[in-house]
Amino acid sequence: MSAVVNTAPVRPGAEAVAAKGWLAAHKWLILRRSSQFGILMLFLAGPWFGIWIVKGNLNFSYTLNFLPLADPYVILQSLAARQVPEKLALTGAAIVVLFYLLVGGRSYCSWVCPVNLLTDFAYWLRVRLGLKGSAHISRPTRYWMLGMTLVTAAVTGSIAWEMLNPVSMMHRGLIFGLGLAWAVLLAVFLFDLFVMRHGWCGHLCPVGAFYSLIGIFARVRVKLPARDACNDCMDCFAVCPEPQVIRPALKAVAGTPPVILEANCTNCGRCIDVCSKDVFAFGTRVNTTVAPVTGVPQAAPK
Amino acid sequence: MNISSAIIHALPGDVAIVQAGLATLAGVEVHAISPEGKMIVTIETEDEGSNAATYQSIGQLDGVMSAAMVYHQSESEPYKEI
Amino acid sequence: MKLTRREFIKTNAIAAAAATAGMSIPGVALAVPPQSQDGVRWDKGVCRYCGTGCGVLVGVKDGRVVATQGDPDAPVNKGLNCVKGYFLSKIQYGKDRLTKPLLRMKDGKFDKNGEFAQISWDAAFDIMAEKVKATLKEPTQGANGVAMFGSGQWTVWEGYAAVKLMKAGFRSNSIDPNARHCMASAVAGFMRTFGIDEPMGCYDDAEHADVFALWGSNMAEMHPILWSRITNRRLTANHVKIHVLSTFTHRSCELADNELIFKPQSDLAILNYICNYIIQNKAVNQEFVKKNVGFFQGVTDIGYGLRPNHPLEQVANNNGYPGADGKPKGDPNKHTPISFEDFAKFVSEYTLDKAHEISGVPKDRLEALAKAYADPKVKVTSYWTMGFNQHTRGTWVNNMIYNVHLLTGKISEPGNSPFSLTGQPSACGTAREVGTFAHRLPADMVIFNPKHREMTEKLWKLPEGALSAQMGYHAVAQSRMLKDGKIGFYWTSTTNNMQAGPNINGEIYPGWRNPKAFVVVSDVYPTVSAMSADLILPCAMWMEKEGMFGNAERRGQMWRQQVKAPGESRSDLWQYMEFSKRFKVEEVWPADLLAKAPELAGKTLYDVLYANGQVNKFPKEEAAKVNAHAWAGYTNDESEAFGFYVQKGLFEEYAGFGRGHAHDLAPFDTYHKVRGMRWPVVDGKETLWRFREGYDSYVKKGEGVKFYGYPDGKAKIFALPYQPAAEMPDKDFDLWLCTGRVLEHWHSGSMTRRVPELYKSFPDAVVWMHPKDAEKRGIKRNDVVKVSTRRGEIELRVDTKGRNKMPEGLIFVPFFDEHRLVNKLTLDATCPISKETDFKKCAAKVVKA
Amino acid sequence: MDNENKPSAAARRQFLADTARMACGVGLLGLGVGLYARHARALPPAAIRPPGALPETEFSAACIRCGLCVRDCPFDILHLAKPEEPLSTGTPYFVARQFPCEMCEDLPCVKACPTGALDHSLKDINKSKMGLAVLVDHETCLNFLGLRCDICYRVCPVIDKAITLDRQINVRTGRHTQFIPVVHSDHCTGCGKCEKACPTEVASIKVFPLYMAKGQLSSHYRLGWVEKEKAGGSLVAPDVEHRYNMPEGMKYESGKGLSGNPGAVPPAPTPPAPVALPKAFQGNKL
Repeated sequence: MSAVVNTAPVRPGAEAVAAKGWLAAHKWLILRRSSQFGILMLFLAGPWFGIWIVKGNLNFSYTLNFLPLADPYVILQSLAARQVPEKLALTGAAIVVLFYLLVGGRSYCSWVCPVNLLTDFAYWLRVRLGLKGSAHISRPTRYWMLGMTLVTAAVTGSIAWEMLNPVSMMHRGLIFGLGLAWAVLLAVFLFDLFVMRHGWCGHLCPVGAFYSLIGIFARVRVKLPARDACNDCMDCFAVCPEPQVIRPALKAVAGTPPVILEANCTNCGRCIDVCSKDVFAFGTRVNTTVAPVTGVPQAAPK
Repeated sequence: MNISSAIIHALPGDVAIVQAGLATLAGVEVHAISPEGKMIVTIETEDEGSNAATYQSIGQLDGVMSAAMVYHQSESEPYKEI
Repeated sequence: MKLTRREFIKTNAIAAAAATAGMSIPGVALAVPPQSQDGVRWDKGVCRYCGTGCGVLVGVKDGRVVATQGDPDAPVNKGLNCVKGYFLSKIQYGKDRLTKPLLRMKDGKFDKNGEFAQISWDAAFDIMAEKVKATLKEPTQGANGVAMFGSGQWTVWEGYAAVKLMKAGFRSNSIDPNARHCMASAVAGFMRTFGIDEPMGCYDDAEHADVFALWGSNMAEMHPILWSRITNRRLTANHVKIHVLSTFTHRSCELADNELIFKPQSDLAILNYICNYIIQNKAVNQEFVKKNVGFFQGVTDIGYGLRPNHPLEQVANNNGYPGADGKPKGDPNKHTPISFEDFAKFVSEYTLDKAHEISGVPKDRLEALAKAYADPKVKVTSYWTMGFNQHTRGTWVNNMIYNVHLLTGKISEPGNSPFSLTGQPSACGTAREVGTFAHRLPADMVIFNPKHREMTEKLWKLPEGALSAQMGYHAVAQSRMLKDGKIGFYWTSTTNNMQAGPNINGEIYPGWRNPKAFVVVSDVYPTVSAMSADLILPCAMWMEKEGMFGNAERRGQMWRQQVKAPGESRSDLWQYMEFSKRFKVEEVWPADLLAKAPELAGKTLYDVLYANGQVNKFPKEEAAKVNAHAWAGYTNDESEAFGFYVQKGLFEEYAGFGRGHAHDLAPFDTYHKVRGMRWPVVDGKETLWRFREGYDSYVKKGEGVKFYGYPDGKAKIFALPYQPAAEMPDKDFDLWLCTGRVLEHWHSGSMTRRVPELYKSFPDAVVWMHPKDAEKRGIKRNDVVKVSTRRGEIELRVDTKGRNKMPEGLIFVPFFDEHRLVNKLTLDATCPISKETDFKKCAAKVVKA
Repeated sequence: MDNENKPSAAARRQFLADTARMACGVGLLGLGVGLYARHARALPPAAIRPPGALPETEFSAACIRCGLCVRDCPFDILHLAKPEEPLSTGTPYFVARQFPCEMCEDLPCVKACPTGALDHSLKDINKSKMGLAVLVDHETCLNFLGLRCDICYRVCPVIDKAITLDRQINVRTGRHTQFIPVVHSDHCTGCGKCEKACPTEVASIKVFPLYMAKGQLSSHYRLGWVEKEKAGGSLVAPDVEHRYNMPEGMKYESGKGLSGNPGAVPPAPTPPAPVALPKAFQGNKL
């Protein structure tokens, strides 16, 4: 797959640290981790400390007994299994969809999902250990997975994928008790570490696939206000979990405007951090003059 | 047929002597000896009189501090199966 | 394996010697009775809980009770048990058994506010003796300031040894059993009506009655095995009817043909109405009444057994308390003869309308009940327990149920029986028959009667005047006197008064913690009481000692000591006898008394009371002889400790009181062979129905019925009115609070709560209330609420459904739960005659916690 | 392949092969998930769903495994199934022998459910059907043995309706009654308090999911007395009055049979029976 493998002896981001200072070069990473842990802590504050701000888990949560939030993906599966949930769940799902339409579907992956912590760690360790080589599964496999989960729901009449889904399993496990879920999570971790770079989140996870579909129309995007300043250090490619999303915008492929429109960009902002030339910045797609590129899932162009 | 049991208290050092003494008495059997010198014996005799006599002679053995009868029963059909 | 008789005897002989020597010989265990295949040795025993007296077989292996079974040959229960009995084998083995004496200490010395620390028995008896001697010398305390509180769970000889120690040794009459909280009213009722204690009938009434009336008794839960007999009668005979009277609907109502839910205290009015109905409908058994009954009017203004400064007592003129002139204000027990016509006139005001108005029971139900009592063709057995007895007019209400049975002559024959049930295994056998009450002596005798004292002194080989005539402190008075500093030494055993006594906050706890008092609790577990004491003595329980219990139908049952008590725990019997060695007669008796018996000079109380030539009459080898039929080489701990067969000696001396006085007990040896016997046992024959010719050998030929408790052979019918309760719901405390039990737990739960299965089946006490009462207060089922009275408050969960269905205005809380002490709330009002507390009525309120 | 610019024949073949492989892999995985899901749909006997749970098939589709019911249970009896447990991962259940349902009147767990997997139309906890209690072992039930336990009966929140005691004569002792606990499915909510409280070492009464606990009569036979009661009278024309040849003083009545003394005067009317039949004998019609 990706031919862009940074083999430079210097670790990606070193230049940015030198240019901007450590803090500025890690700003979004720190914010992102804070968000991930913060959300987890909101869920855990109840069972651990008896501070009940948020009840439930990522499938459905109730904040301050007022704000319902539901995972539209699990609601979709429920619908596929021919069950129409009560209003509360539907409302929760609608709120979540609207939110991600705004901030970018796969922001869920990098800012909320607990498995991301696990797979990011696997990737960090992979780089640290200098593990080379990676199995080959194409990125669009996740859309097949997504389809499969919906078909299974329809065929079995139950939300079958929830029995295996590492995302909800990890989150629920952390809050309600892990049980043997650790084995599934370990499998994901080892898969990412030894078998495949960005294997789970970047190729297989149907949750990510589902959110990427919301992301097609997302407002918040990474823009490249200074793409001309690019010095081809390739650091952004090295840190990006979905490096294929950068190239069209950075290299103006087929007249792509300087904004990352690919739905699979997780808005993690790591590229902004590691760029010593400040090529990237968060913005919205409102000002794009070019019609949005359809992010319809498809095999990468040849 | 008379059967009785007794606890004999021997001086701890004299257990062997007492044992030897007991061995000379007909119908006396030693069943257990505790480290402190307590011994459990049974006395089996044909009639009650000789049972008492045997009991008396145990008391007079060298090394015996005391002998206390605990249980006594006489029986007419000792070999009946139960 | 085949064994000859010779080998068998030899094995037994060895085993007996080994057991005596405390040695174990491999392959030889105590061989008789034959062990079952699993190596469990079975012997007969009796259940440890209620007064039903179910026979059990106890299985022992490796020195531990490992199993029990209902004794299929026991006449009471024929092999059955309730679920508590099912778990008997576990009650001795709670994880927190006490095994060492514990004294509150600071810096190595006793300190009332110190922490519990282990001490030796010697040291424990030292400080106890010191405190007893100090109390005797203290002018504000004196002999009655040495007090003891026991129970109907004492074995017969424990109660007897305790009475001797207290009444003859320390010359204190301040010994009372917790039976005072339980059936003192029944006793007072019997004594007032018949002049002799305990039921005339027996359990066999259940198979002969046509109608059963339950008065304040939830037999379905509290006497489960008897209840299954009554149910069987109802089931197998179509004409049998059951009437249940209660202040709320409970499990026994399930079987009721006629359920009468009456307002608290109105049972008095209902009973008078029944008498009125019987008279109005000419259903009086004239012949019987003329020959066997006298009529009396009791004094009425008798107060409520509260402290003398209570407003209710100040206005009462017959409560017997010291008046302004220092003389007692009347006598609550006083009664004067009247005629039948007077009585008829007295009850005539209790019409159906009035009874209905006071009680709230529908008229047709009241009438159905009255009809059943009145119909000469219908045999009626009335059962009652705490609803009657725990009553500020408990003695009255007992008298009044006899009124009904006596008017119709429905008494002392199969099926016609007023029957007072008991809640403790030996309430009858020990508390009542031995007479462990402040005012009593064995065999129904009382301390006020010089003849009774004289007879007792003779039987006990004591000089004249050894026994004191001064009334001792009864249960409730003990708490008050502790608080007032009048009791300096207090010893309780086989009871848990800090949980089961009334008004814990107001009286009991402040009393026990009063620096002027030294409180000793003999117990097997760290109960609420033990933890409130100054000194805890670890006790042997149930099968760890040889014992005898007497059940509610006058049946005495014995068992052998099956296992050793753990650690340093000792039986109460050992404790009393061993403690008595600490006193020289000179130290406890006045010189003038001792002068009458110079031969006792220099002797200890042990010598005087127990080594008196009677109690120590039987050498310890006797134990093996008496029990040889069951168990070769049998002995028990007390006999080994004191060198004689203590239990037999005490029993035979005690039996001397009753033999020839209508309380005849069979010889000691017999009880170890039989599954219990119902006294009086005359010429080896038991008595099933007392006072009736043919059944009772004390009734001569041609006499028919004779109530020989009174010299004139007549029983008494009492004219007594309805009077309100001591405390009633009002604006601030708007609910009646009733307390009681549940089937799963026995009394304060010290045993049953330690059986995991029983604990699980009913872990925490709840308050039952009517759904509407709950709704009015914004309470849902399972909510935690605060129940409070003028004396305290507790928090617990609400139940609005389930086994008990409350009427509006009444709540019920069981008292088994040591974490929810409902007796912090109860009022210490008593029946002024029996001195029994009314645990069934006080005013409470409930709010959401 | 992401970075290959010009599609070639070889690349296309490679792409097709990849796609096929991927589809097969995902398909197989889907099959596995599906089978696993079907397998887990049979609720194991010890796991009881919270009150108002839809039938298991629908429940597994409607429950989104959020755990809000677990959170709102004031007695903390509910768990979410862990992957190793034999029911759908993440779905709520309780084990009666450990902690039974306390049957809160305000149904907090049902109210908490956002999807209606716990049916919001359930308003009365007494109408819930979490499971059904079954007296599984007559040989160990203490009451069957004649002992007086009946703990299951007394702990039952729907006492006298869900569990009643059927009184039978103890033939062995001849003078006692056996109180046989009988569960009535139209009132039993399956809360499991009886199973929890059963004092035998292994519970003799257990709560099972309804599908396991309940039998069903065949439709080809009806219970005559039930049908008559439902119809409020005989389904066909009522019986006519019969008359019999009788000696003087004797009576023969339907139901009662023969009564009276031959030659005697007719008996006086019997006194009115006491108020009502004991509840214990009224069966389940309370």
